[in-house]
Amino acid sequence: MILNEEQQMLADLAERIFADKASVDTLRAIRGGSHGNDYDQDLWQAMVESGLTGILVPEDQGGMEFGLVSAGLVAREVGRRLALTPFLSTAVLGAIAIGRGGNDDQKSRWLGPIASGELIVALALDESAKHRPERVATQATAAGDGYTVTGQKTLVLDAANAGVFIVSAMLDGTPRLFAVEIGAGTVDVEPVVSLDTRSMADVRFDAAQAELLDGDDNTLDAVLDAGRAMLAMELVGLSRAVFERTLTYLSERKQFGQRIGSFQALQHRAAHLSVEIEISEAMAFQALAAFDSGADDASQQILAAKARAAETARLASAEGVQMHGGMGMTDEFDIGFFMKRARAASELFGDANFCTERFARAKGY
Amino acid sequence: MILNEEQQMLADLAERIFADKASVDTLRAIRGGSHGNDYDQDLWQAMVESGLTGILVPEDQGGMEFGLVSAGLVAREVGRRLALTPFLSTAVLGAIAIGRGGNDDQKSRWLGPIASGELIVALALDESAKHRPERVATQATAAGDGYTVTGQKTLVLDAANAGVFIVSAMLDGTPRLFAVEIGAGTVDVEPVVSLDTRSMADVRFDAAQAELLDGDDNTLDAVLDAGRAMLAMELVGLSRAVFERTLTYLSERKQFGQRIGSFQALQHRAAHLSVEIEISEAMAFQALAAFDSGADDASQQILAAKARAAETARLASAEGVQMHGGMGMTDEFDIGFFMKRARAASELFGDANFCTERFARAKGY
Amino acid sequence: MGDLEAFRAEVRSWLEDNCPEEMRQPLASDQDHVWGGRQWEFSSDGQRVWFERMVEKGWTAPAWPIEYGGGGMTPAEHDVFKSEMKRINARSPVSNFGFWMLGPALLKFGSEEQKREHLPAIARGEIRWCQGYSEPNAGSDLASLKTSAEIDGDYFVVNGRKIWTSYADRADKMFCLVRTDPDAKKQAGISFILLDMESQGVSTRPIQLISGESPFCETFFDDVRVPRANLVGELNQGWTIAKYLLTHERDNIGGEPPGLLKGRDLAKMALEAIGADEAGRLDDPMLRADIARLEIDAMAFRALVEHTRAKAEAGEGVGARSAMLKYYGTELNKRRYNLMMDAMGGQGLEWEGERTSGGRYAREWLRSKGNSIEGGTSEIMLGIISSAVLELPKG
Amino acid sequence: MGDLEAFRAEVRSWLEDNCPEEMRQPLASDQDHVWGGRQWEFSSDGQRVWFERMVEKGWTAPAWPIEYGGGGMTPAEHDVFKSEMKRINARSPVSNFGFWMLGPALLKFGSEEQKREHLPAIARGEIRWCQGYSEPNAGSDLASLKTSAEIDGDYFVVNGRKIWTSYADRADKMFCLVRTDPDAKKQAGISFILLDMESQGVSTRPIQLISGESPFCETFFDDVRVPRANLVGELNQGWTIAKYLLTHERDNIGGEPPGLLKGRDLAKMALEAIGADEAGRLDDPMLRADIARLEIDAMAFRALVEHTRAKAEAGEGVGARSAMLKYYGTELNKRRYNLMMDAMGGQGLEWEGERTSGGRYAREWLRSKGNSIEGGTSEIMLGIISSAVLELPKG
Repeated sequence: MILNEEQQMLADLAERIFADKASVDTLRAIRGGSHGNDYDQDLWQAMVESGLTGILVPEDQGGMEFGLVSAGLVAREVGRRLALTPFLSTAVLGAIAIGRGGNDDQKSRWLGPIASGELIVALALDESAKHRPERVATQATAAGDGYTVTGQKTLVLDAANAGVFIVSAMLDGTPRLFAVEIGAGTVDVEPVVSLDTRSMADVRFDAAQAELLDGDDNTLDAVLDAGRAMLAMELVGLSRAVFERTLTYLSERKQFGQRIGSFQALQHRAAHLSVEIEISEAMAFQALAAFDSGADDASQQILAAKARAAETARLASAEGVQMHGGMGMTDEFDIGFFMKRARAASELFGDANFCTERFARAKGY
Repeated sequence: MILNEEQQMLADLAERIFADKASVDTLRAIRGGSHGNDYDQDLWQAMVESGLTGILVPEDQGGMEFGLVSAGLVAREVGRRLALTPFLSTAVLGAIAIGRGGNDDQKSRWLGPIASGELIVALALDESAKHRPERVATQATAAGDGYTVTGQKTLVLDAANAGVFIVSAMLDGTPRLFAVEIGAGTVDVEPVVSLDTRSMADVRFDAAQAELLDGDDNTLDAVLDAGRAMLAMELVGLSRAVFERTLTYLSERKQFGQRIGSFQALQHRAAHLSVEIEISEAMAFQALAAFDSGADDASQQILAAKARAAETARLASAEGVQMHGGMGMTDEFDIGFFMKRARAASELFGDANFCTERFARAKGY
Repeated sequence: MGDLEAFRAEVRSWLEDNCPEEMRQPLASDQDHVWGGRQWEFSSDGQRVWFERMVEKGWTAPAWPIEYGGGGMTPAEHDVFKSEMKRINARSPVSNFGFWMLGPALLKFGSEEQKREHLPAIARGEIRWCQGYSEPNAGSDLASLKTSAEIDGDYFVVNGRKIWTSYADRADKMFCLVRTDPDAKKQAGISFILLDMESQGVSTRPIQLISGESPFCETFFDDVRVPRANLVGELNQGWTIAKYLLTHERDNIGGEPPGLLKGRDLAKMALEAIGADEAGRLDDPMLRADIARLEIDAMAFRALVEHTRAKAEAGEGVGARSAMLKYYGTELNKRRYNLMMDAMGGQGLEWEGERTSGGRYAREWLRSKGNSIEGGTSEIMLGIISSAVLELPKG
Repeated sequence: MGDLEAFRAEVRSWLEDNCPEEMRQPLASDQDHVWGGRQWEFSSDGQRVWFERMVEKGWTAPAWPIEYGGGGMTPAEHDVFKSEMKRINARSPVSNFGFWMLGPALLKFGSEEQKREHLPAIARGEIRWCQGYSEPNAGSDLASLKTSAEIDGDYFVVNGRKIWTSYADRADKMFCLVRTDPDAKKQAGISFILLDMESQGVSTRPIQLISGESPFCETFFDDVRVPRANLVGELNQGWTIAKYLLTHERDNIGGEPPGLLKGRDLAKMALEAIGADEAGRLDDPMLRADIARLEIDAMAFRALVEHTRAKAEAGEGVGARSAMLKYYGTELNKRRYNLMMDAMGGQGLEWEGERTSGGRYAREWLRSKGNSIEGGTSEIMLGIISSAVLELPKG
């Protein structure tokens, strides 16, 4: 697919903001003080000002009401700059969960604050170390007008700063999504210091007061699709960035009296990698467009995109470190940050194996 | 493992005989007239004269009574020279099936003729296009002193020249091995022209008179182990041979004013391949030695050896064709014969996927 | 816009009236292709009628100028024409290397006389052309070719050998790269000439591939005399034309596999051959994973092909990026045929016999191995990507 | 044979009497390793007792001549000694680069005076050595090193920078490659010298890795004066010694993974983390296949390691083939740690915290990435295999 004019403008905008605000230096600074709860507030502010936080929020709630392709253009920049930002948790997952699942009251309470950057939303799905969205032990119980939820969640992004949690819990034997407002009950957030400094936490809900998100049967599916799609774009962005740095290094570094980029074995590996990146990016864009157009096979395409992007990022970061040699192994060089980020982004919402397995199942074999 | 003196002598003997008798020219000649039933009779005669046909036959039946490591040294030459010979079917599988499963009468009737090269034995196990040795529809029925077997077998090596068939058939719900002498009932052999000119056939048994091979519960397992082990060695031998030819080509062929073996990208691929071959060979020898010493994990090791040897041969023949360029695609060059042989030897007795699957299962995961 | 729609209506109606029903079926085999040429014999009336009608319209070469026997269509009209042809699945009425290689080269580099002599003959399907590029000792390094053409009065005298000339044994003429200056360095001494395959001293020999018979031939030149008027472009400047055509050739890589697997579902073939487990999954978990990975990669590759096409249609040049498609597409196809063989098991070992239509699995699997060699090897493609796309330093 | 058995009995009985029980346990962490040296402090009485007893016997360096503080064992005796140490799982009493690198180099290339000065001090654990080889701009291309040593009277004056010096911040002395002839071509101008880390002008800085803290340091030389007597071998002939030690280093690759996965069963870890399906198979079919392939490759690799060892013991040189083991073993280990991360899922994302003992999965996974870089990169190994084993033509 080719970007339309609106998307191209958005791509340029996102690139400009991230080039200006997000850098590995910021990441290093946040890492220095990190306890699993920080993000880049300057960047977030800039995203608010340019409207990116409302990219998926309807216009009547103060948003841009764009599609997943547009959000993906931002996610690509997130990956490229290794940005620490609640964009995924809030502007994408929160906006979709509430936008598709919320009633008018919920939408009006939360979508505006998402667009204005005042509200951070955290999605609490997983309960074990591997992504298994249908294995939900967390229970929802009717209580008065609403519900309470009780259970233990893990890998919850941006939990430490969240005002609203979107929680999957079993109701009458079926997993459903609920919203829990902070302060509305017992929510215990235990931040985890993650290898890529992403804000992450274990979260325990103890009979926390919850509202059912009841709008659309497929809300959870849409959230999972969107999560995987955004991470695919993050992975594509970081693959491109680590590859660009590697190419630069290959063109500058000398060994045996030659620039190492002139060694044919490295050239062929770099060329192969460049093709993998092109293909993964094309797949990711196509999958996002399929989601936006409501294509039947959008979920399959997104699984394919995430699986491929994860493998590509693994290769790109591994080649990046290896081709940088000893320097690539030092914390002083930035290259290792891409490898860490690639690992985390690959794992979240299902790794390549998970996505490939589901893809095969969806295809009927 | 390191070869002992006896094994080293045997290795030298086998190399000499095969260098002298077996060549791709013979293969071409047989292919020219092939209808799925020919083998290299000169080579077979030389093997008889040097005792190789009796390599696994007990001394009191006129054999050498060596182990699988020794037989493997011959199998490696078979692969290396792309020899068309009933060595596997008769000298290995026949000798083991009868040696372990036969009673004294059966041994004395058949083992001597195997050693003397008079009898060719064909093993009829598979009934579908993929190797699934436990899926046996062929039925054995008690009849008088003995049995009759009825069923359809496929991928039967050397059937067209066989005097005795070893057949797996269900007896009281359990798969057992039976021996069927040619002329002892209705055996219909339909030769298949195979891609590597190996003698292969579909065989139909119609209430054919059969004798139970009743000696040892594990006879079928031993036969399967031996079959996989020998094919692993064949694959190692052919990998070495195709790699040697490729190295020679790399050292001679010029492009862009340089010998192509001086191109670093090809050097690294060749170096990687050489390591794969070394490792596959070491694994195969160790597995064969494990079988000979009766180690508990011999079957697992053999599965590992076959899986690896198949993958290595696939890589070696693919790199061989690719590095030979257009010439490698022509029937005039010998290189394609290795690819064909690699395919067949990988498929028989379970391909790499089959062996890896069984390996994982045996390891308990 | 109105004009174009009028044109579309005209084309549609003419095609409806003139394209025989049987010419609207997909080609069942290579035999259904109409190559044209002096010795051509039509295999059906429909084939002949369709050919004759299209020749008369000049629509065998729709975008060539009318004065050279073409249809004189503008690029926009040509797009309309192609879409209308596709709409009814119309077969190409005639095609050979003259249409897709020599024609474009002559239009760009030929003299007025050459255009008038050769283009109408191609368009009318009278002359079937073949391509004389590769030589036994100049594979990937095409520019090191040795076939010589010495000038003798008004003639070139050609000696040497070409390889991989598709259908050289059935073609009427060959466009050919020859060395006209043995002292110049490589590319500098090459010329592009046209020769008649019936000339004295030309002989051909078919090449048997590891997969069996093939359209490829070797072609031998023994003091073949070629008029100097048959030189295209300048003397010793043939490499420019060669490069133009090589890039042209590489652009034709799409997402669909050629051969047996075209339009066939690998997973379905595997399920039929191997069966499913109790959970409905292909009963070979490792092959299942390999097929899923392949399908994902194939879908992703098609996405890149589509993207590249869309960019090209939007006027952005594709350039060296076509090497990416050639590289990945052919490697993908080899993987695909490997997996087919894994799925087919013993049936893949058959070389003859009805059950496998003459060993089709094995033969097409072997044939696929050539994909990453012909039209520029994968190694050449990686080199092009490295230098022209990534701009890595030269070795 | 009788003598050797008597020797074995003597060693066994002495070890039984003298090796403290706690010194027969595997090292729990890098902290349990006794490095020796001026600043060394024992972490337990057992450690100290074991060290002192072994030093007294000269068995810290069993094969070195007695006159240089060693045990004076013949190769056969040394084998016996090693097997007896292994029998009771005795820890090494003390070890550092002095024992495994400098000692062998001095025995082969050192002057009599140098041997008498340095070897006993090493054997007695008094001096802890580190290795000054790599430089920031001379990674794989070690011979392009730039640290200079200019002659000034009886001294070398050393200026420059070394990198990847393990424990430079804790070592007493360094053996070091320096450029003594800036005009000679690469290898020809290099010398091998010994210097004291307490010399004026030496400073060190620890290197943080992507996995966190590390033993590696950078070492800076600012007009460091080193007595000319500290030159080992001839001036400008240091490359010979360097090469000798590099090969020596590469020989130490075995089949066991280092670190967290040592002795642990990956499949079992995965089963615990992910669970099994109804058929008892790991409930991630693709990870299961990857683990099975890894286990097969690891088993096969160990078979080659065993084979190589057996050949070496039979007196056949291993030579450049050690590059094969280095290459494959380290790539295998990287695969292994990747799969561990695939198995551990979210736990692998933790960087701190008790649950994962401080992010051990992530850190050791990242650390494993260095395996194919340190001690000669995989690319260098492939180059060695290509030229020295396969004898392919030079580029």
